[in-house]
Amino acid sequence: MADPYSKRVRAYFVNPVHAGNLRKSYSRVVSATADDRQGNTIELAAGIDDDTLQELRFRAIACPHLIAAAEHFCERFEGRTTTSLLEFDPWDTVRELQVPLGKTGRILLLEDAIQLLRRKSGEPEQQRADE
Amino acid sequence: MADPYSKRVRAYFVNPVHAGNLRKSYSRVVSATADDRQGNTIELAAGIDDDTLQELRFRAIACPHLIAAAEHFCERFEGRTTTSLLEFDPWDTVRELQVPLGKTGRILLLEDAIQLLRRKSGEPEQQRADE
Amino acid sequence: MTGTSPLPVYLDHAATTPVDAAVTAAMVECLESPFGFANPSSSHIAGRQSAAAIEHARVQVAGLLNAEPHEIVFTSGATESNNLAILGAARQRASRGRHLVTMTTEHKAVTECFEALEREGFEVTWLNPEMSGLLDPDRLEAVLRDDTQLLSVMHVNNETGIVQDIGSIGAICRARGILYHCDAAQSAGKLEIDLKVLPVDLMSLTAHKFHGPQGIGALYVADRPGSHPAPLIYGGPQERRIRPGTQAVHQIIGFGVAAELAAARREADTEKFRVLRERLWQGIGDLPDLWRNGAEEHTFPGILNVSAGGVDGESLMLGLEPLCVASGAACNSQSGESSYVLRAMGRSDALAQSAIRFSLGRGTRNGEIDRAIERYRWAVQHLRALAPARAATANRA
Amino acid sequence: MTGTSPLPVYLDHAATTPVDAAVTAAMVECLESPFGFANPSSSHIAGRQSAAAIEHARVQVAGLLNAEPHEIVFTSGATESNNLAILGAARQRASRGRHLVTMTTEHKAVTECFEALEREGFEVTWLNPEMSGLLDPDRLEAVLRDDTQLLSVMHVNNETGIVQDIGSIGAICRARGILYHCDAAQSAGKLEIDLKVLPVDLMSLTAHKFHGPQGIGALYVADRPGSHPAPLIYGGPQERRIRPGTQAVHQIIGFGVAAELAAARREADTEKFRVLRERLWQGIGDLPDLWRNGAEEHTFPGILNVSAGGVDGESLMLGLEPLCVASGAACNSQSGESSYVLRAMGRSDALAQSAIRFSLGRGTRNGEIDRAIERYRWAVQHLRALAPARAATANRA
Ligand SMILES: Cc1ncc(COP(=O)(O)O)c(C=O)c1O
Ligand SMILES: Cc1ncc(COP(=O)(O)O)c(C=O)c1O
Repeated sequence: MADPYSKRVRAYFVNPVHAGNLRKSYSRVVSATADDRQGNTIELAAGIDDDTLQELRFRAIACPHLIAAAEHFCERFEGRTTTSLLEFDPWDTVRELQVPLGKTGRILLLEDAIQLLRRKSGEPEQQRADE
Repeated sequence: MADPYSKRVRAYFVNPVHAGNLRKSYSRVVSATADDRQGNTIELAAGIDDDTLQELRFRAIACPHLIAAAEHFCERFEGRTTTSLLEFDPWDTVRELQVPLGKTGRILLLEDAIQLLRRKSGEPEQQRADE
Repeated sequence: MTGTSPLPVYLDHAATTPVDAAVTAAMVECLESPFGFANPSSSHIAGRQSAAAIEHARVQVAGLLNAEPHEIVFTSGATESNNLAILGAARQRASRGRHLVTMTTEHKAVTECFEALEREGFEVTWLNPEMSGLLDPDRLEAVLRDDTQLLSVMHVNNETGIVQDIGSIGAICRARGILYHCDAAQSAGKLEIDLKVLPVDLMSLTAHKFHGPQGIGALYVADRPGSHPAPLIYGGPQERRIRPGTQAVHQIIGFGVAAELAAARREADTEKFRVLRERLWQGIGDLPDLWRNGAEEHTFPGILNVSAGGVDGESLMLGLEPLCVASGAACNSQSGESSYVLRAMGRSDALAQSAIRFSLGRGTRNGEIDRAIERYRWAVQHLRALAPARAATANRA
Repeated sequence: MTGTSPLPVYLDHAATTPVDAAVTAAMVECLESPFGFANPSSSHIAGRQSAAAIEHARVQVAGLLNAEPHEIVFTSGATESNNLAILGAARQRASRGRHLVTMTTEHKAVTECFEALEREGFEVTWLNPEMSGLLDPDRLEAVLRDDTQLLSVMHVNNETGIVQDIGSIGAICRARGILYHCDAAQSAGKLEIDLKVLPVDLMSLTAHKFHGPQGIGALYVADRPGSHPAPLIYGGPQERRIRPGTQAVHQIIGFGVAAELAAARREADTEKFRVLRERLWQGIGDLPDLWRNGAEEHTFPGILNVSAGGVDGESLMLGLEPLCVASGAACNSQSGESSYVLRAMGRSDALAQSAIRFSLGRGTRNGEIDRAIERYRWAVQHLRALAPARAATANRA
C-alpha cells in the first residue's frame, strides 16, 4: 500500500495557515457549514470587500484529505472575486492533492460548503445574518 | 516421529544370517509358507534330526520388521526341539524388536508360518512331502 | 513528521509483534541446516528428523497452555483456528442443535464465522457486553437453550484489552454440555492459561502476537468426546486430518521457541506493561474530553485504548506519525465505519472512530512511551485547534 | 547404513526442496529489520511498508505465471489452494450445475475435496488415465455434460512426473464454459506456465516445491467473470476476502524471491535434471524385472519413478538408507495401501508398492546420483536374495 497522503496533503495538514478565525474585519462576512454522517464537519468563513474574497478561513473535524482540500481551497481563492467560486471543481483538488479514489467522496463535503458559501456571498447585503 | 526401526531390527535386516536355503541335509526337512493380501510372503524351512531343529532358514518378501522377526525366530529356535515351537509368542518378538504398535499385525504372519511348521514337524515321518 | 522522517515508534503490538531474535535464530537454523527442511510426512531419515522437531514444538506450545501435545493442531494462524473451531464444530455438531451464542465484541474472524453459519441456517444469539465490556454471566445463562451447542467468547479483546472471565463462562457451558470455544489470540503467551483447570474445549492462538512468526497458529482441541471439529480442508493425514497440508517446519519451530520464551517471561512482561501503561495514561489523561475505553482493573496491561472528543480518527492517526498505533476509525476506506467493539460498549460513533489503541511489547521502553505522550498531546491539540469551536465537547458518549 | 551414519543423500525434491540461500536471506532481512514485521493491514507507516513488500512479492509470483498481480491470492500452500479452488468454486457455482470432473491420479488434496463434495451432494466423474498416465481428451469430452461446472486436472503428477496437456484440457473446458482448475504444485517454478495463453481459471501453487519456504502458497484466480471461489474461511478484508487472516510478511517475501529465482533458472535446471535423470536410469535400468513408471517423453525431467518386482517397498526404503526418496508403499502405516496413482496406470499392487520416486533439485550433483545408483542396486539385490525363489518374477504388472 502506497502512502495515501501526498506531500501536499501532508504539508497542508501539518501547517494549515488558513485554519481558524478571520483575522480582520470586512464589510461582509459570510460563512457556511457542511457535515456528513461519518462525523466530518467543515466550516468556511469569507471576509469580503468589493466582491473580493479578501480572506478565507476554515475550521474542520475531518480526515486529512478534507483538511488539506479546505486549506488548498482557501489558498487558491483568497484574493479572487466571489463569482470565481463558480470555478471550483472538486476534481482539480483530487488531482492536485492526489486524493486516492476511495476517498474522493469526502471531498464532496467541501464542495457542498463552497456552494453554500457562494450562494450566501451572492445574496444582497442586507440579508446577511450574524454567522 | 522416532525411528520406527530399533537397532536390532536394523541389524537383522542388514545381515540376516538365517536367510536362504538349508546348508546341510537332515533326516527330515519341513517347510511352511504364509502370505497376506499386502504381498508379504514368508517361507520357513527346518532341518530336523532327533526331533531337534538343527537348522532354521527363512525367505521373505516382507517389511523390515517381518524380516527381522523371521531372523530372530531362526536364531532363537535353532538347536531346540520341535515341540519348543509351542513356546513361540509373537509378543516376545514385538517386545524384543520394539515393533511399533501399528506394525504388530505383520508379525502374525510369522506366527502363521511357525504354527504350520510346528504342525508339519509333528507329523509322522511318512506323511512328509517334498516342500 | 516534517523534514527527514524520524524513526517510527511501534506501539502496535496487539496487531503483531517483532519476532524474537531467538525465534529467528531457530528458524534460520532449520532453514539452513542440510536437511532441516525435510517434509515431516516423509518416511526417510530426514523426514523423521523434521517430524521430531515438530513434535518438540508441539510439546512447547502445549506447555504454554498446560495442554497435552496431542491436543494441539497447527494451523496458519488464529483466523484459521477460529474458523476451524466455529465452522468446524457447529457443522460437526449440527445434529446436537442449531443454536449458537457469541458476543458482538468478538474479532471479525469470529463474528464473520457466525454470520456465515447464519446463512447456513444456524441461529445465532449475539450478546452485547455490559458498558464495562464484560459479559454478564446471568445474561449468558438466560439465552442458553436445550439446542445450544456452541459458544464462542474471546479471552482478551483485541481493541480494548478487556479480559473476560473465561473460567466462569466455560463452567456455565460445561454444565450444560455446550462446547466452549475461546479466541485467545491476544492472551496466549501473555496471560496464564491452564487448560487443565479452565473448562475450555477449543482455543485459538497465533504465534505472531507473542514474538513468534506470522502465518502459524494452533487450535487446541480438548481430548474430550465431542470436541473434534469437522475439518475445513482435506488432503492428507497431517495434524490428525483436522488440518492437512505439508507442515511448515521452520514456522512451527519458531512457534515452539516463542511459546517457551513467552511462558518464561510472561509474568515479568505483564508487570512491565502495567508500569508503562500507567506512565502513558499519566502523560495524556489530563487532556480534556478524553475517554479511557476499558477500566484498568478489567484490561490486559499491554493495551491502552483512548477516545478523544472532537477529533477525527484518521487525522489523529496522521497527526500521531511516526507513532505506529491502531485506530478505531476504518482509515483509508470509504466505509468510514467506526469500531463496532466500542460502539457495543456504548460509545458514540464519533468517540469510537477517534479511539487510539496503544499496545505494548516486550521491547517497549520508557522513551517510546514519552514520545507517544508528546505526539498524542500535540495531535489532539493540533486537531482541536482546527475544529469548529462548538464541536470540541459535542461528541460525548 | 551400519556403523556411524553416513550423510543422507536427498533425492526427494518433489516432497519439498531446501530453501534457497537468497530466499532465506530475504526472509531474515524482513524478520530482523526494525519494522519489517509490521502487519500489512495496519494503516501506519510500518504497516504500509509491509503492505508494499507484499505487493512486490505478488508481482514476482504473478510474473512466474505471466498473470496479473491482482489475480494472485496468497494461501498457506497448495493443499489450501486446491481446497479453496475446488470446494470454493463448486459451492459458489452450485446453481450452474452439480456435476464435477477430475482424475483418479490427482493428489489427495484434490481427490479428498471431490470426495467431500460428493458427500455434499455433487456428482463427480472420476477419469482414469491411459496406461501412459495421460488423460485422453476424447474421454474427457465424452463425460462432459450441460451441468458440468468444474474440472480439476493437475499439471505435473507428484508421483510419476507425468505432464498433462493442460492447454488442450483447458480449451475443451473453456469452449463449454466449464471452470478449469489446475494443481500446479509440481510444475510452477519448474515448467514454463503462461496464463495469458493457457485457458486456466484457477491454479494452485506452493513455494516449498521450488526452494521457497513451506507454509506459503497461492491460488491464481483468473480475472474473468465467474472464476471467483467462495472463501473457506472468514474474518477480514485480506486477499480480497477470498483468504482473510494476517498475511505472513516474511513468508510472502520469501515466496516472491523464490518465484523470481525460479523464473530465471527454470530452463537451465530442467536441462540439468534431464542429464542427471538419464545418468540415474542408465545406472539401474539393467536390473531385471524393473519398471519405469512414466515414459521419458511424458514426464517432468526432475522425477524418475521405478518399480522393482519381488521386493517389498518398505524394506526397499530401509535398504536405500541414507537415500532420502519417496516410496509407493505407505510405510509405517497399518493400511499397507500402495500408490493409487500407479494402480490407476495399471500397475499391480505389488509393483505399485515397490515404486521408488527419485526427485531432483537445483543442488543435486553427479556424486549423489552415483550414490543413489549404488544404494538402489544393493538394496534390490539384497532383498531379492532373501526372497523365495519363485517370487522374483511373479509380480509383473
Ligand atoms: C482476537 C484476535 N483473533 C484473531 C486474530 C487473527 O489472528 P491471525 O492474524 O493469526 O489470523 C487476531 C489478530 O489479528 C486477534 O487479535
Ligand atoms: C501435486 C501436489 N498438490 C498439492 C500438494 C500439497 O501442497 P502443500 O504441501 O503446499 O500443501 C503437493 C505437495 O505436497 C503436490 O505435490
